[in-house]
Amino acid sequence: MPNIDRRDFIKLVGAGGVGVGAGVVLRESIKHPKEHLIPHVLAPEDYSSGVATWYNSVCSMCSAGCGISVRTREGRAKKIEGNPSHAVNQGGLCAVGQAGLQVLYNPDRLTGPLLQSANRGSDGFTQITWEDGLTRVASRLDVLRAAGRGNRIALLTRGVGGHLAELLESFAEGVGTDQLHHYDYDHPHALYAANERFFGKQHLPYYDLSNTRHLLSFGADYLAGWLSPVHHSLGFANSRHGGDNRGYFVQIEPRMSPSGAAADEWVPAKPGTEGILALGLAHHIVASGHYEGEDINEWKDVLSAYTLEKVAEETDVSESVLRRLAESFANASPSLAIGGDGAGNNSNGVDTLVAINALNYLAGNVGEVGGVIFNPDPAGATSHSRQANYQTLAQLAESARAGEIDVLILNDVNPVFTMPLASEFKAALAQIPFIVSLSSFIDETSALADVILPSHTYLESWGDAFPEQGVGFSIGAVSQPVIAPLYNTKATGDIVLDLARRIGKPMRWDSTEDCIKDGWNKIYQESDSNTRTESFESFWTALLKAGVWGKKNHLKTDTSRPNANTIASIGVDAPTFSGDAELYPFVLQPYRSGMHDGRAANLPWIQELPDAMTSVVYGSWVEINPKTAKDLGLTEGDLVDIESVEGAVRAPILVYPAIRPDVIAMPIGQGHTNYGRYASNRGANPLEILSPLVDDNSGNVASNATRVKIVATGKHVEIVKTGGKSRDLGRDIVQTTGGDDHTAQTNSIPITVIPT
Amino acid sequence: MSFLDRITEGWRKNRKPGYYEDFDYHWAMTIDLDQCSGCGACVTACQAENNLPIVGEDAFTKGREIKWLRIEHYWEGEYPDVKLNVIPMMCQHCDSAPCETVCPVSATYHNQDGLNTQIYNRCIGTRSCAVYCPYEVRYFNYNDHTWESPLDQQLNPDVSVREKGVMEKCTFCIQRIRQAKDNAKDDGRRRVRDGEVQPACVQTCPSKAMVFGDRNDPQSQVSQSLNDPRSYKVLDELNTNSSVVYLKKVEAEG
Amino acid sequence: MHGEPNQLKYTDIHNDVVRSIVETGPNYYIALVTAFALTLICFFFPWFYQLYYGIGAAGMNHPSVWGTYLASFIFWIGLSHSGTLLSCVLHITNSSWRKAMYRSAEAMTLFSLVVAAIMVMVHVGRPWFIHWAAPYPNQMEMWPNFRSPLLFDVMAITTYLTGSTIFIYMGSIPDFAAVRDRTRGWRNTMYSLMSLGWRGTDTEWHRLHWAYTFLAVLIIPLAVSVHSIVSWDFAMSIVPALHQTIFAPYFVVGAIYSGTAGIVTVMFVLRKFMDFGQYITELHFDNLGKLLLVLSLLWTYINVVEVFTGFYSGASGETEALNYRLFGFYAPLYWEMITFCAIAPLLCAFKSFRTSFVPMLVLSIAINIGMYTERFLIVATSLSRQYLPDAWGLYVPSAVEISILLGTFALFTTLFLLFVKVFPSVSMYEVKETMESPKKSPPAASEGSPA
Amino acid sequence: MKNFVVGLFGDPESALAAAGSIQTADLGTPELMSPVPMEGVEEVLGEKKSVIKRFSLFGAIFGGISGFLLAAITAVLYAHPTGGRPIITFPPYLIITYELTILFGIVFTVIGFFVSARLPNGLWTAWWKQDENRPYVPEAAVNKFAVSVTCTSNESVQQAEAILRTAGAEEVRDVTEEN
Repeated sequence: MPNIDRRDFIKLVGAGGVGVGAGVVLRESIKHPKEHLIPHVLAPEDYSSGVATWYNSVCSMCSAGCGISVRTREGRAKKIEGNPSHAVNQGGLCAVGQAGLQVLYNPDRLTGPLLQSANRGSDGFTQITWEDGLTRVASRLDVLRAAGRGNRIALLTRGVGGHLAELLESFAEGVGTDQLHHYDYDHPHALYAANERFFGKQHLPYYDLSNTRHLLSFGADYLAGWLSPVHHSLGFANSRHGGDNRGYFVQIEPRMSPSGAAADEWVPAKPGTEGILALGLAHHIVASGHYEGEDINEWKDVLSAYTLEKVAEETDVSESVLRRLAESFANASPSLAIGGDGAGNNSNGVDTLVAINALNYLAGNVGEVGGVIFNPDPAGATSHSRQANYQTLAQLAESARAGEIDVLILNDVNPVFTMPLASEFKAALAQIPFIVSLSSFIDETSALADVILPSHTYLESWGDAFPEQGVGFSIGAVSQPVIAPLYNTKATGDIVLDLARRIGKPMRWDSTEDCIKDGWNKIYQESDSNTRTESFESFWTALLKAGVWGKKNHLKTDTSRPNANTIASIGVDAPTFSGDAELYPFVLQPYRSGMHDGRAANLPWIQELPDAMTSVVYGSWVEINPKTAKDLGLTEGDLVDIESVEGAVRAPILVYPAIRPDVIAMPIGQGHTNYGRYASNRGANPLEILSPLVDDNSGNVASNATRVKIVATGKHVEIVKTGGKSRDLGRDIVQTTGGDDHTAQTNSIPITVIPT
Repeated sequence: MSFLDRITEGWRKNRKPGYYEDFDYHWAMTIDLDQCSGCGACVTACQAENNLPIVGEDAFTKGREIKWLRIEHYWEGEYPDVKLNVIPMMCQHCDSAPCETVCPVSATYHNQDGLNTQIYNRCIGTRSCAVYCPYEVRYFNYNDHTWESPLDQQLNPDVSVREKGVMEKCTFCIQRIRQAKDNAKDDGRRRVRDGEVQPACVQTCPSKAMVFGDRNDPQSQVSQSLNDPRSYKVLDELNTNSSVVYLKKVEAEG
Repeated sequence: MHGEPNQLKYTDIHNDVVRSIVETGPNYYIALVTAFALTLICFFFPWFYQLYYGIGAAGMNHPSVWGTYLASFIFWIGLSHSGTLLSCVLHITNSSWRKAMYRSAEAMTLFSLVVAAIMVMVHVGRPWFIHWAAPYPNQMEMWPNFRSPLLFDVMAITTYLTGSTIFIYMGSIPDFAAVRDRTRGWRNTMYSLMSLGWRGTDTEWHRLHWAYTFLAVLIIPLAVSVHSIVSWDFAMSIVPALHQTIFAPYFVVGAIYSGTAGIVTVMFVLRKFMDFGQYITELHFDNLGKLLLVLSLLWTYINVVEVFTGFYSGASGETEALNYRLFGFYAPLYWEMITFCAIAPLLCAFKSFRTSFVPMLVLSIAINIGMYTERFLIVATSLSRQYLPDAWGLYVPSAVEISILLGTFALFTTLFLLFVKVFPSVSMYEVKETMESPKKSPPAASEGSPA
Repeated sequence: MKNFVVGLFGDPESALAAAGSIQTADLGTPELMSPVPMEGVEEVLGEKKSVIKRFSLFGAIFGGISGFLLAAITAVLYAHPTGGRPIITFPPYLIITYELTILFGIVFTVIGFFVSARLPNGLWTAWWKQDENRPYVPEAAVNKFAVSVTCTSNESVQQAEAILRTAGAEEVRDVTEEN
């Protein structure tokens, strides 16, 4: 009977549907058999939370060397916080520092030694034992060393400071090579060169933002990436509200950075003309009688060409602004001028930074509180003398191509990602017969390795750090393991020590810890015997507990003057750019956003952290001026090719209100091809298309000197960002008050630099 | 006391709106916008402390990120006279919170510390609190979130992980407040000292723009900061009576 | 097969109505199976998926945390309004033209409410705990928050559902009794149970009349309160363009408006497919058309007031929200709504339009599309443009949401199809009442003659 | 012995007239059964009063008071401060009061209807079956108007039958109770 069939059908379908629904509801309702209706938000009275153990250590996410306190529970690190007693960060910590935990717990971390059993660059890695891996590497090294061809071994490591640097030196010496290079993309080569030329010092001075009353920042994103951002943030805040009158901050850069946003004034000078602008200000200071030194005539001579009129024309900053800046800079005491990547990574980078030093000198800021203060020599080794600039790496690549390198040892360094494609660095690596990587992750460079001996993360291993940019006196801190190693990995130092033993050149330490302790023993011995603790052991314990060590050895005010030759050498040429201005109308500024140099791109918290200026997450973008966008008929999300002479990258347009119309900017950090699940195949890497235009004075690539053109692809993508409409439409959400009636500073919370 | 007296007394007491002054603590926060650089360290610190999920790119595309604390950006003017104002925005712990009244199941209410609490496992997910909140700081779990092993080992054991269908928001790191109270009790102190408890965002702020403390204590840093002439509340015209107070950004002339 | 209405006899009505219950053709089964299958496929399966995955299956986001589910909820609550409310008003005002259609109208109320209640379950994040919103003693130290507009809703809808159920049932008791005598088997048992032994005595009629009148008196303010309370879910918030004093009357008028249009649709369907052409006549469409015209003018008036006062205020939030509604992303929907709900119903000014069945059907459907759009716009445009511009968002419904929205219509149809086989879908005794009662006549023509 | 004499009429006027005659003839108040409410019954058989309105009023008052107390007392018992409002807040609780007023008003109206109309029929026995004490003619639900007279003797049966026939009954039925 057809009716029955229909009914049966209805019944069956109905029963099935109801059954599924009931099942889902049932599953959900019984999933938590104990639905305590008062959770931890209001914990029951008899509940007591577990007790955490805190370890003080050092952050290794960048080279600033902030002190950290790591909270651990049940043997697992749970949270990283700034160490309040560390003079560099005083309890503060940046987002990348917070995300250090995800280096430790990253799902893409290597869990044991790997051997490339297929073609290089493929996924053909197989698990091997440490014994196997170390033997393979040691045998290679041994052969070369024994044959006296140790120089065919190259070591390329990330910037390692402190006593680990000594350990690596010792290893290099043991195998008989001088090819030991530290490489950090963001190492300020130009700044070192400029300071050496002007001040005659190979170390970074301490820029005392904290006490300055007037800051001129030439392309230095001091709050977000330059040298020691957390310390600068403290200084920035303190200068604004810690003292009697509020510091005035001026940011001179073609694309507004977070520091530009925080500044009181943003001056979009033409890219590469920062030095000319500085000399213009210097000219005005000297010409208007603010400088009264004995060498005033020499200065007048050298600055005569930089009249405000000419400078205004060259920099695209009006004369009145220049005059005002010069006057307020000269009148404010103390004042400070700093020059960062935006100014230094140009074809005239070193000259520019020298000009900025000159400005500081003329305004009387050198050696003054609130100005440029020279650090005492660091207590431990620093890496600058070994830091590889672009030219060094290009040479290494050249040697590799020439077949002069047999073994390359990589330590947590990713030059394949940060070197421009034009350097053909990756292709050069292919010529090296044997590559070992000590990285914790497979990145673009490690992927080319034959053997990967994964090292501990910084939270599992020993180390120490003596912050290069300093705080005006000697400080250092020990990095200690806060949890037992998660995986079958070894500390970098231990791997090196082991290799040294295997090639018959054992070093004088048994372990990394031993090496660090040995180094600190020396510091202990050199310290004042009247004030120091009874024994090294008690000193060591106290050091680990505090996480930081410091010595109040402020240098006396430096009164030395630059000699006549130095003064005579001052002068900034107009910047040169690669690419024809007609064909390539825009200057590309790759800038460091939250991802550091790209090494933080595999941390999901960082990927999900909205960009400080644009609130974009998970991807790359091209910032262009609204007017430019209108002229080109581009809107947000239009996919474009950014083409330079060297190549092209593809990214969506983001209309950015605060960038010069002749400049486009792209963040560095995305565009990884092989860096784990969170970073791979996401966004674009603007470093790829940079021209290898080198500033000969620093030997580094002028990364802001590549001209590009924008080629619309006609495609459109949605830029993933968290913000809605970034205009407050008169709703007074962020309220401001005039400069005159800010009687507030007395009520603000004073920030003190804690001398330890 | 007669029965009638008891009723009248209870009536009077419960008809009184301003009972918040009686609270043991009255936690409050000030954020100095002149010191804030919008770096986002607080955002990540919050994510680390409070087990905020890693939602993935797709969720961001759909606008379903969960950030108890976010940085809002407001541009002002056009190039070249352009400015960016940033403001960290999190639950304002309003004393007259619109979100609290609307919850049909009392999953959000004011606790004895003057905090606006969200009780996750009482929440049935009507999302009306998020509609009623003018600050848009309530975040909804549109699906269950997972942590790829071993990222889950980082999870803070003092904070519960929220399931799908539940609203969540900033708690002023209530677990830290709890811990501080326990510590105070263990030390035989009656009250938590000023500065003894800091939410993760305040703790990590590189420019120390945030101050947290007890408003009931007139000596506390936060009380002094609240008296700052620059202090203002966002959307104060809505009478939410918020516990997060901002200090105006100073626009200085060069 | 039948003559003009005025030639109808009591027995004809009786036969027609009973026939509509007991005689079931294959078309009915096809319709029922289709409707039920669509309910399962479009409504229940997507919903089950959503239960499994989370509300993320829908398109909602931050800050647009409310979406089509809530719009559907308001829509169905609104649709419910004309049935019982209209029936009550017309009952009290003794409008006899109500009588042929009120039963179906009340059924519409009932099923719309049921669908609306289910939409609440679909809307919330954890429907398996929805009973926590009910005040029942428990050991979990839990009690609902009576200060919440949402709890007002719970109370109001519960009351309304109870009241409407009782109202439709009370009115049907005499008809159950009449059907009882004509059926056999399980139907007889069922109708015996439901008719409560009704005999149709003068006392029973008297009591029924009074009870029914009291119910009507109670339900009118209830119905008004229900939609006012629904509007307060929005108006009690401080969201720009939602925090409006006019919202309660706006919602009530909108509800009656959409409900009346819904009645027109249902009337048309009943007339067409249940052969009730003799009872549901041009008169009904004419009257409903007039009602629609009045309501559309009221509705338009309120809309104009809302826009006018909003723009006059000059407050950034208010103007921005209105601007967005009128000219923003959702603007096409807004103007579609204005066309369907404010302009098209003006056609009802013409009697020839009001008395044409198909155009009225088209209009009624257009009005309800417009009214759904209105509810959607209230949710979507306001929530995505709140106080903090940097938290603005955009909300587009997902496939699951659209499917569930369509599924609700299938669910409603299924319920209605079941209803017509259980309830006499035209009130027999009241239709009889509207007719000339049989006149005293010679025995040869004892069954009464036309007037 | 109890007999019910039921006369079936084709039109309401005849039935009403018959009912009036029955009452005049002192045969007790007859019961009318009809498919529609009949007009003019009260003029013929006397005014009817129902208690329903009292039920409604009581229900509404009871509902109102219990509504407010439900909200207020439980709020004091589970004191959850929300939104800076007092624990006992008038505006919201008035809405609860209002809704419960109507809810209980409705429920009590229904109860009042059942009580006063003596429904369900035969509440304490098998109430869905026809009560033998109450005569019923199915035609009265369709198109006939019935007048039912309760008779206690044979004379009254005959008298009633006569009156009904005179009044124009199409059919007169004698329904006799068993006991």
